[in-house]
Amino acid sequence: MFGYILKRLLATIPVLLIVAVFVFLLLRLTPGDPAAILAGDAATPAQLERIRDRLGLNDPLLVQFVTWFGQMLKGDLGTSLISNTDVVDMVSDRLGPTINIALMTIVISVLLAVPMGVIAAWRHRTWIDFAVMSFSVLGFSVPVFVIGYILIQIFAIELRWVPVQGYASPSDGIGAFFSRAILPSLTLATIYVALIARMTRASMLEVLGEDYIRTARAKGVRENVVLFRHALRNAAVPILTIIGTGFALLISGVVVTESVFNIPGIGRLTVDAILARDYPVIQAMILLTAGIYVLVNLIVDVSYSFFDPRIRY
Amino acid sequence: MKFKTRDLSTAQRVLKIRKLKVGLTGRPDAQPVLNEIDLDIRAGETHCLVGESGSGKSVTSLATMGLLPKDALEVQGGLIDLEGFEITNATAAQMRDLRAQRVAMIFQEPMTALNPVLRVGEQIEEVLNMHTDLSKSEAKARTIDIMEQVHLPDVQRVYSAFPHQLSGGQRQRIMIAMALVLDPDLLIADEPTTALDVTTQLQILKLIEEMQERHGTAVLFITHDMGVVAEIADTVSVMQKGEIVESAPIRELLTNPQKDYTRKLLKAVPNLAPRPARAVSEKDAVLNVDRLEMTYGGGGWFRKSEGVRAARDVTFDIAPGRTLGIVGESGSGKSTVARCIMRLIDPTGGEVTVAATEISRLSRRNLQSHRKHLQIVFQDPYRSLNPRWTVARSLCEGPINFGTPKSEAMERAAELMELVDLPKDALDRYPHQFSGGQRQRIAIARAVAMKPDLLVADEAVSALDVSVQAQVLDLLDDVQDRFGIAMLFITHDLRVAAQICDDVLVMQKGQVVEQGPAAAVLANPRHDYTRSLIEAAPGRHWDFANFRALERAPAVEGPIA
Amino acid sequence: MKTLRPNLPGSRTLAAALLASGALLAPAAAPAQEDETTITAVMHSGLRVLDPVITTAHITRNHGYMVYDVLTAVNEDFEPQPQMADWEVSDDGLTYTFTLRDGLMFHDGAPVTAADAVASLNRWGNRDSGGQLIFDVTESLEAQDEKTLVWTLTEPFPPLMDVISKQSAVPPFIMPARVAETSPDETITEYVGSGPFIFNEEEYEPGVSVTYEKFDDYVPREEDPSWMAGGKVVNVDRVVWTTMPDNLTAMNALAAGEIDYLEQVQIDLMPILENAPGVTVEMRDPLGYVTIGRPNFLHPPFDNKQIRQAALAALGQEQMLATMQGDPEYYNVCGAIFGCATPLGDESGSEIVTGGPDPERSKELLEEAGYDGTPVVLMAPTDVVSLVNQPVVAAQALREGGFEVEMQSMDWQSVVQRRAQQAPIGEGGWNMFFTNWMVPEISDPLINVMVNGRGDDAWFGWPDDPEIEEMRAAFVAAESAEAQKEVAVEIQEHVMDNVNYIMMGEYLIPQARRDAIQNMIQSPVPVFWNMTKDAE
Amino acid sequence: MTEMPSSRRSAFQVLTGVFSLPAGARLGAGPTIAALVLALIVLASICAPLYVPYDPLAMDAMSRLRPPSDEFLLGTDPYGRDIFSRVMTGGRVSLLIGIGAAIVSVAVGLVIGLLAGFFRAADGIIMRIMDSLMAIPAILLAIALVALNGPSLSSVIIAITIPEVPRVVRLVRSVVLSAREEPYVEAAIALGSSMPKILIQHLMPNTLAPLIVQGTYICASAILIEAILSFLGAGVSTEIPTWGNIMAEGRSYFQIKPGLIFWPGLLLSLCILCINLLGDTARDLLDPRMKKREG
Repeated sequence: MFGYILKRLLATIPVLLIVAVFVFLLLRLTPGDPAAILAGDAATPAQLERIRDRLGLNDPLLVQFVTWFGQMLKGDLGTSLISNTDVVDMVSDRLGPTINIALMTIVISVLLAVPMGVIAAWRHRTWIDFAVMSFSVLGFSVPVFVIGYILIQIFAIELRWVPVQGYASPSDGIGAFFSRAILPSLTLATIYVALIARMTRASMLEVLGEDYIRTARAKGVRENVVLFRHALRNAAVPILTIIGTGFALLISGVVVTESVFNIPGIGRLTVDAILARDYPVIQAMILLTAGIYVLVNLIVDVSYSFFDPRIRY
Repeated sequence: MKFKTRDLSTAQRVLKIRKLKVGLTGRPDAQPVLNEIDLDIRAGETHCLVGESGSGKSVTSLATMGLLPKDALEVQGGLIDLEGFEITNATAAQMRDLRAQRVAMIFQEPMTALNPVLRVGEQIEEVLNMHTDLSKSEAKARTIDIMEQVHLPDVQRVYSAFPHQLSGGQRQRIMIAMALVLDPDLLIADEPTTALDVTTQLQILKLIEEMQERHGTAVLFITHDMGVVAEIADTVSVMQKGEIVESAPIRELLTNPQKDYTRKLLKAVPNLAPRPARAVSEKDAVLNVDRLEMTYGGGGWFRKSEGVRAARDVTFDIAPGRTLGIVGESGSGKSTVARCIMRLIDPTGGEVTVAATEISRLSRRNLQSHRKHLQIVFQDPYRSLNPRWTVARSLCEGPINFGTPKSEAMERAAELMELVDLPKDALDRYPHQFSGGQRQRIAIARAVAMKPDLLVADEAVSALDVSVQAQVLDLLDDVQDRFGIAMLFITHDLRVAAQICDDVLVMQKGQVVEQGPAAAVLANPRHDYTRSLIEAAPGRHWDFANFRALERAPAVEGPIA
Repeated sequence: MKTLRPNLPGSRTLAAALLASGALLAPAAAPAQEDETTITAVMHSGLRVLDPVITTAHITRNHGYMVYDVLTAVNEDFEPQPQMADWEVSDDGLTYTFTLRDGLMFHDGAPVTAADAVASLNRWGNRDSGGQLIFDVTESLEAQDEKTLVWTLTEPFPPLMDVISKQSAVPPFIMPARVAETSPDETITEYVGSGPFIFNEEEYEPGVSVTYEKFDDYVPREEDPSWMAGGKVVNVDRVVWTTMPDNLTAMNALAAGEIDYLEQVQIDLMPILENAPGVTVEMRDPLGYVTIGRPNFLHPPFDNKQIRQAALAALGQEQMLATMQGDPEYYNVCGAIFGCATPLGDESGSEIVTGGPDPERSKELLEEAGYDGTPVVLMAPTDVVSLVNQPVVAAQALREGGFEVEMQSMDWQSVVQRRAQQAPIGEGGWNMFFTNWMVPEISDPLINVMVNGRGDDAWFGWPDDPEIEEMRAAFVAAESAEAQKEVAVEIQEHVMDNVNYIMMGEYLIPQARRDAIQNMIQSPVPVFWNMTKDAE
Repeated sequence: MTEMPSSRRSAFQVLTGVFSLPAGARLGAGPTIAALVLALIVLASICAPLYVPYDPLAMDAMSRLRPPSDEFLLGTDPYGRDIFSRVMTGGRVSLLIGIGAAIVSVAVGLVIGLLAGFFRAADGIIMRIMDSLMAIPAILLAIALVALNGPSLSSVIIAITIPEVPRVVRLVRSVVLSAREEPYVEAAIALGSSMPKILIQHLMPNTLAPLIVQGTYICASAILIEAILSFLGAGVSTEIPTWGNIMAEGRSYFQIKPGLIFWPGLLLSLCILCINLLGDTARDLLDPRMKKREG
C-alpha cells in the first residue's frame, strides 16, 4: 500500500517536471514584456533594457530555467515581477478562499449528485431518470458566469439574502463565511453535480445489471438495501474517478467564479498574472494547480481500495 | 451405471407450473420465450432441466424466482404454484418474503454472483437479517453452522473473506450455504457447476445431493450436460425452443427416449471410450516442442504474482495427420502452451520447431513468413471473427498477406465454404448473421485457407452445444484427413479428447503429468491426477449415444474420491 | 497561516470541516474594532506596483499621495503652492531655495530632512520626462542644512515650479534618503513616507486590496485643501482600497452598502445607482480625461504626414466620445491638445477632428498621398474597459475613410509591450494605438509626453520633429504666462498639422459614494483626507 | 486511471442484453427534437448573412443600447450595433470553433492514441506527456495559449484543442488496448498480417464509435470554453462576433441590458444542450458500455 503510494508519488515527479518545462517555455514564447509593464507610459527603450537586465530576462532561456528550477527545488518560487512580493506569500494568502470554496462545492455536489444518479439509474427510463439527465445535461450547457449572474440577481439583488460579492474566511465567523461562499459554491456545483450525477447513473446502471444484484434480490433483500449496500459500493470507483478528473473542471470553474463573485483566490491570481505576464506567479500557480490535480487523483486512486477490496496495492 | 430410482409420487408437490407462457415485454404476439410449459417437482426430488442454449431453461428458473428482467421479459399466461402460493401475480413484497425462505437459487458464475465488495459471511448473514429477527450473535452462529455444513475449510477465516480471495469451488459452496441457510423447500440450481473444473464439479454435485438429503429440499437443476444429469437426476425434462419436448424418469429417458430431439441430443453426447487410434505415420513430425517454458514476469500495476511459471519443461511432437490433445483443468497451462507455439506470446525457454524451423526466438518480422505453417481456432466463436468484416474478407486476409491475388483468394474462399458446408452467399454476410457453430466453421475455414501444416484448436468446441460440438468435431476430423494437417487440440473435456485425439498429454499446474496414446492414457491412467480427472467425469459409465452402459468402462471402478 | 480559533462546533459537521480547512488556510485577517471608522473604496484598478516613481500608473500615483507628501503642489488653478516647503527664486532665476516646514515626520518617526528631499528629487529626475529637462540644466542640488535645500541651474528654467508641483504623472514624492537611493530602475522595497496615511504592509494583497491607516503625527497645513495643495486633514482611521472584477459587481456592492466609495462609474450603468437609496453619483474631477490616438512615425503608412492628416479627417470626436460615454453630459468635444479648461488650452486648427468624421476629405488626402493600401495595424486592448471602444470605433471610421485596417486584439499588457517595439510591422511593430490621460497630465508642453519630438527618445511613436522641439525650448524660455500661451498655441497648430497625435476629446467619469461619505475635495486624484464618514 | 477487474458477461447479462433494445431507442422524442433544434440553429447561423438586417460590425453612436423595437429586433449594444444581427452571426463563429476544435482534437488524438496503444515503447513517454497536459487546468492553459498567439480564431481553436487532446488519446488508447486482446486480432496476427495493417484495419474501426461520441462532447465544451475565454478577456477579437464575446461584452450591462447575455446565452445553451443530448444518444446506440466521459 505505502509502497504503492510512494511509487505513485515518484511517478508524479516526471509529470510535474514536464509541466514545469512546458509552462516555462510557453511563457518565454508568449509576447509580453514585464519590463515594459513595469516601466510604464513614459519609459524609454534604454530604461526598458536596464529593467530587463535586472529581471534577468536577457539571460539565455536555459540559464533562466535552471536558476528558476533550482530555486523552486529550494522552495523559493521567486518574487512577483509586478508587485515585487514573495510568490509563496501571495499564493498562501490566496489559497484559503479557493480551497474552502472548492471543498464546499465538492461536498454540496456529492450530497446532491450521488442520490440523484442512484435514483435515476434505479428508475431507469422513467420521468425521474429523464429529469435528472436533463438537469445534468443542462448543467454542462450553461456558462458558469451566466449561472453566477443569475444567482446574484436572484439571491443577492432581488431577495437580498446574501452579499453581492466578496469573501470572508471561516475564521471571521461561520455565518459570514457561508453567506458569501454559498452562491459561488452553488455556481460551481452545477457543472460538478451534472458530471457526478451522470457518472453515478451510468455506473449504477452497469452494476444493477450484474449477477450479484440478482443474487441479492434472489435473497429477498429490500430494494433500498440492494441500491445502497450492494450496488452503490460497486459503482463507487468510476464515481470517484470522475470526482478526481472533474477536479480539473472545478479549478477551471473557480477561475471564472472568483472573478464573478470577487473572491481573492488563486484563480483570479493566476488569470491576472497571465494577463500581466508575471512569470514567477504564473509558473508557481500552474505548477501548484497541476500538483493539486495530481495529488487529488492519487488520493482518489488510493481510496479505491477502501471501496473495492479487490483493488490492493 | 446406477441411476436414482426413488419413487416420489407420494411425496408432497412443491412446485407446480402449468401452461407457463413468457414473452417479450409488451409484445404478446411475438414468438414466446416459454411456450405453455408444465412442470412438477416434489419434496426431495431432483428434477433436471436439460436443453441447449436458448431453449428457455434459465428463463423458467427466473420466472419461478419472479426475477424476470422487467423491461425485457414478462409472464404472459399460465401459473407458477409454489406450495399453493401463486407466484405469477404476487406483489414485490410477497416475493421478497418468499425468496430464500421457501425458494432459493444458486447461479452459474460463483464469481459474479457474489458481491465482490462484501465479506462472504456478511452476505450469508444478510439473508438472516432480512428474514428473521435473530440477534447479531445468533445470526453469526447460524451462518458459521451452515458454512460448516457445506464443508468450507477454516470457517472462521472464510467468514470474513472476500469472494475474490476464495476458489471457485469455495464460492459456489458459499452460494449454496446462502441459498440453504433458511432451508427453503425448493432450490433452483442454474448451471451451478458449468464454470467449474470437473473435479470441483463433482464435489459440488455431491454437496448439493448431501444438503438435499439433509433438508429434504426439492431441487430444480438446470444444466446442458447429460453426464451431470445422469449422475444426479430423479426425473428429467428436455427443453427445446421454449417448450418441454419430453419429461421422464432418468433411466427411462436415457435408455428409451421417445422424442427425436431427445435422441438427437443424446446421440451427440461423446463418451469416454477413446477413438480407435490412427496409424502412426512415418513422416517426421511437423511440430517439435522441446522443453518449452513460459514464465510470466511480474510487473504491471495490479499483478501481484511475481513470475508465474505457467508452463514448465513441456516436450512433445506431432506428426502430420495426427491429433495430440492437451487436457487439463483451468490454470493447468494448456492454453499457454498453445499460445507459445503460435507465438502469440513469446516463450521464456525451450524450443518450438515448426516445419523444420525453430520459431520460438524468431523476431516478429522474420516470423511473418512462417505464420502460414501454423494456424489457430479459438474458443469463443463470437469474438474470433472481426464483427465489421464480411466472411469473405476474413477468409481472404491470410492468403492475401502471403501474396495470393484477390480473385484467387476469393475462389479459394468459396471452395472452403463448401468444405465447411456453409452456403456460398454466406461470403458476403457478417459474423453476427451466423450461429456460434457456423462461426466456428468459418474460423476453421479461415485457418485452413492458409494450408497450414499445424492446426491448433484451443478449446475450439467448449463454447458450443453438444449437437453443434459433434458436428464441429466431425468437421475437424474431415479437414484433417483431407489435408493431412497435424492438430494440437486443447480441451478441458476428457470426453471430447477421447473422441478426437490419437495421443493425449495431461497437464497440471504447468507441468506434463502424463502423456501417451489416448487409449492407454484414458483406459488405464497411471498418474493420480489423470485418474481423478477421469473419475470425476460425470456419467462416464454411460454410452449416451447408444442408450446403454459403456461395456468397457474406462478407469478403475470404485468409490469416487 | 492563521491558527485555528477556539470554540469549534462538533467536528463531524460540514461546517466544522470547512471551518477547519478554512481557518487553517485563512489569510491573516485582523478584524476592525467597532469604534474606528473605515472607508472601503473600490478604485479604478488594483494596486500592484508600490513605487510611485518607477511607474506612471494612476493607481500607484494615488497610492503615492496617500503615503507620501510633496514639496509643492499646484492648486486647482494650476498655481504652485507650498506643501512641505516654501521656496524662493533668485532674481536671475538660477537659484531655487526650498525651506521645509516644521513638524514633518516619516511614518517611522524620523524627521524629514533636506537630504531626504534631495535624494528623492534625484531619483525622480532620473525617471520623469519633465524632471529630466530640469536636470539637463541643473548645476547642483544640495541640502544646505536640515531644513534647506538649494537648487542651482546653469540657465533659467521658468516652468521649474510647475514641473515639480505637477500633480501627474510622476510627481516628486519625498521618501527617506535610504529608500530614495534605490536605483531608479529597481522598485523600492520599503514603503515609508511622510504622507497623511500609513501603508499597512501586512494586509496588502497585490491587485486585491490595500489598507491605509491614519498617520496620527501628520501635521497638516492651515490652508484649505485645493487639489494636492493645502491642509491634508484626515478624519478616518482606516482606508481600504479593494478591486472588483467588473463595474457591475462594484455598483451592486455599493448599492448594498458593502462598500463606501466607487471611484469610477460606468455611465451606462448609472441608472442602477440612481434608484439605489443612500447613494450619490457626482463629478469629482471637472477636468476629466482626454482620449488620444497615437500614430507610429517610423513605418508606413503613418510615416507620411498627409496620410496622418487623412486619419485625422477620417476620425470624429463626437462619434468616438458618444460610443465611449453615451450620455453627452459626460463628454466634451475638445480639440485643444492641452485640454479645453486649462490655462494653455486652445482649439486652433482642430475643426477637422472636432467636426469630423469626414470620410471624403480623408479619401482625397489618401488620393494625393498615393496611399497604397498598406493596412493600418491598430492595437486593440480587450481587457481595459476605458480603452476597448476607441480602436473598435476608429477601425470602423478609418475603413470608411478609405484605409485598410487590421485591428489586432490583445490584452492591455500586450499593447504596453508592443507599443515599445520600434520593429517593422512584420516583426511585431504597429501603426496606431489609443490611450487616455488625465487632463493635468497633458496640460502643458513639458508634462505632455506626446509633444516630445526627440525621435527615438520621444514617447512611443517616436516622431523626429525638430520644429516642435524648438517650440518646447521656446516655451521653457518664455518668461510670462502670456508668452507661454503664445508658444502653446503654435504647438497646438503644429500638432494639428503634423498630427503628432490625434486628440479625440475630453470625457468625464463620475464617482459614486454612500451618502455617509462627506467633504470629499474636488480633484483629479481621489484623496481621502478631509473626507468624513457619518454612521449610517 | 485504475483498470477495474471486469467481470465476464454471464448468461444472465447476455440474456437481458439480447432482449433489451438499445437505450437510445426508448429515449423517444428527446433526440429527435434535439436534432431538429440543433439543425435549426446551425442553419440559421450559416444563413445569417442572408437575412440579418444590419452589418454585425456597423456601429452607430447615436443609437446605443436601444430597447427591442421593430427597428432593432433585440435592441442594440453599447456600440449601437444590432444585437440580433450580432447574435445570429456570432453563432457561425461559435459553431465553427466547436466543430473545428472537435475535428482537430479527435484527429490528433486518434493518431497519437493509436501509436500509444500499439507501440509499447512509445506508450510510456506519450502517456507521461498526456498526463502532464491533463494536469494543467484547461482554462489556464487555454488563456496562456491565447495570450501566446493572440486572440485570432485559429489560436483560440488551438488553445481549446490542446487540453482536449489527452482525453481523446486516453480514450483511443484504452479502446486499442482492449481490442488488441480480442481473438480476431490474434487471429490476424496468426494470419501474418503486418502491425500497421492490423492497427488500421482491425483496431482503428473500434475507436470510431467512441470517438464520434467524444467528438460531440468536445464540440459542446469547446463552444462553452470559448465563451469563458472571452469572459476572462482571452477570447476571439471582438471584431469577430461570437456568442462568447457578445456575452463577455455584455457582462457589465447584465442588469440594464440582460438581452446582451440572455440571447446569446440562450442560443449557446440550447445548442450545447442539443449536442450533448445527441452525444448521449449516439453513445447509447453505438456503444452502451462506453460510459466514461473523461472529465
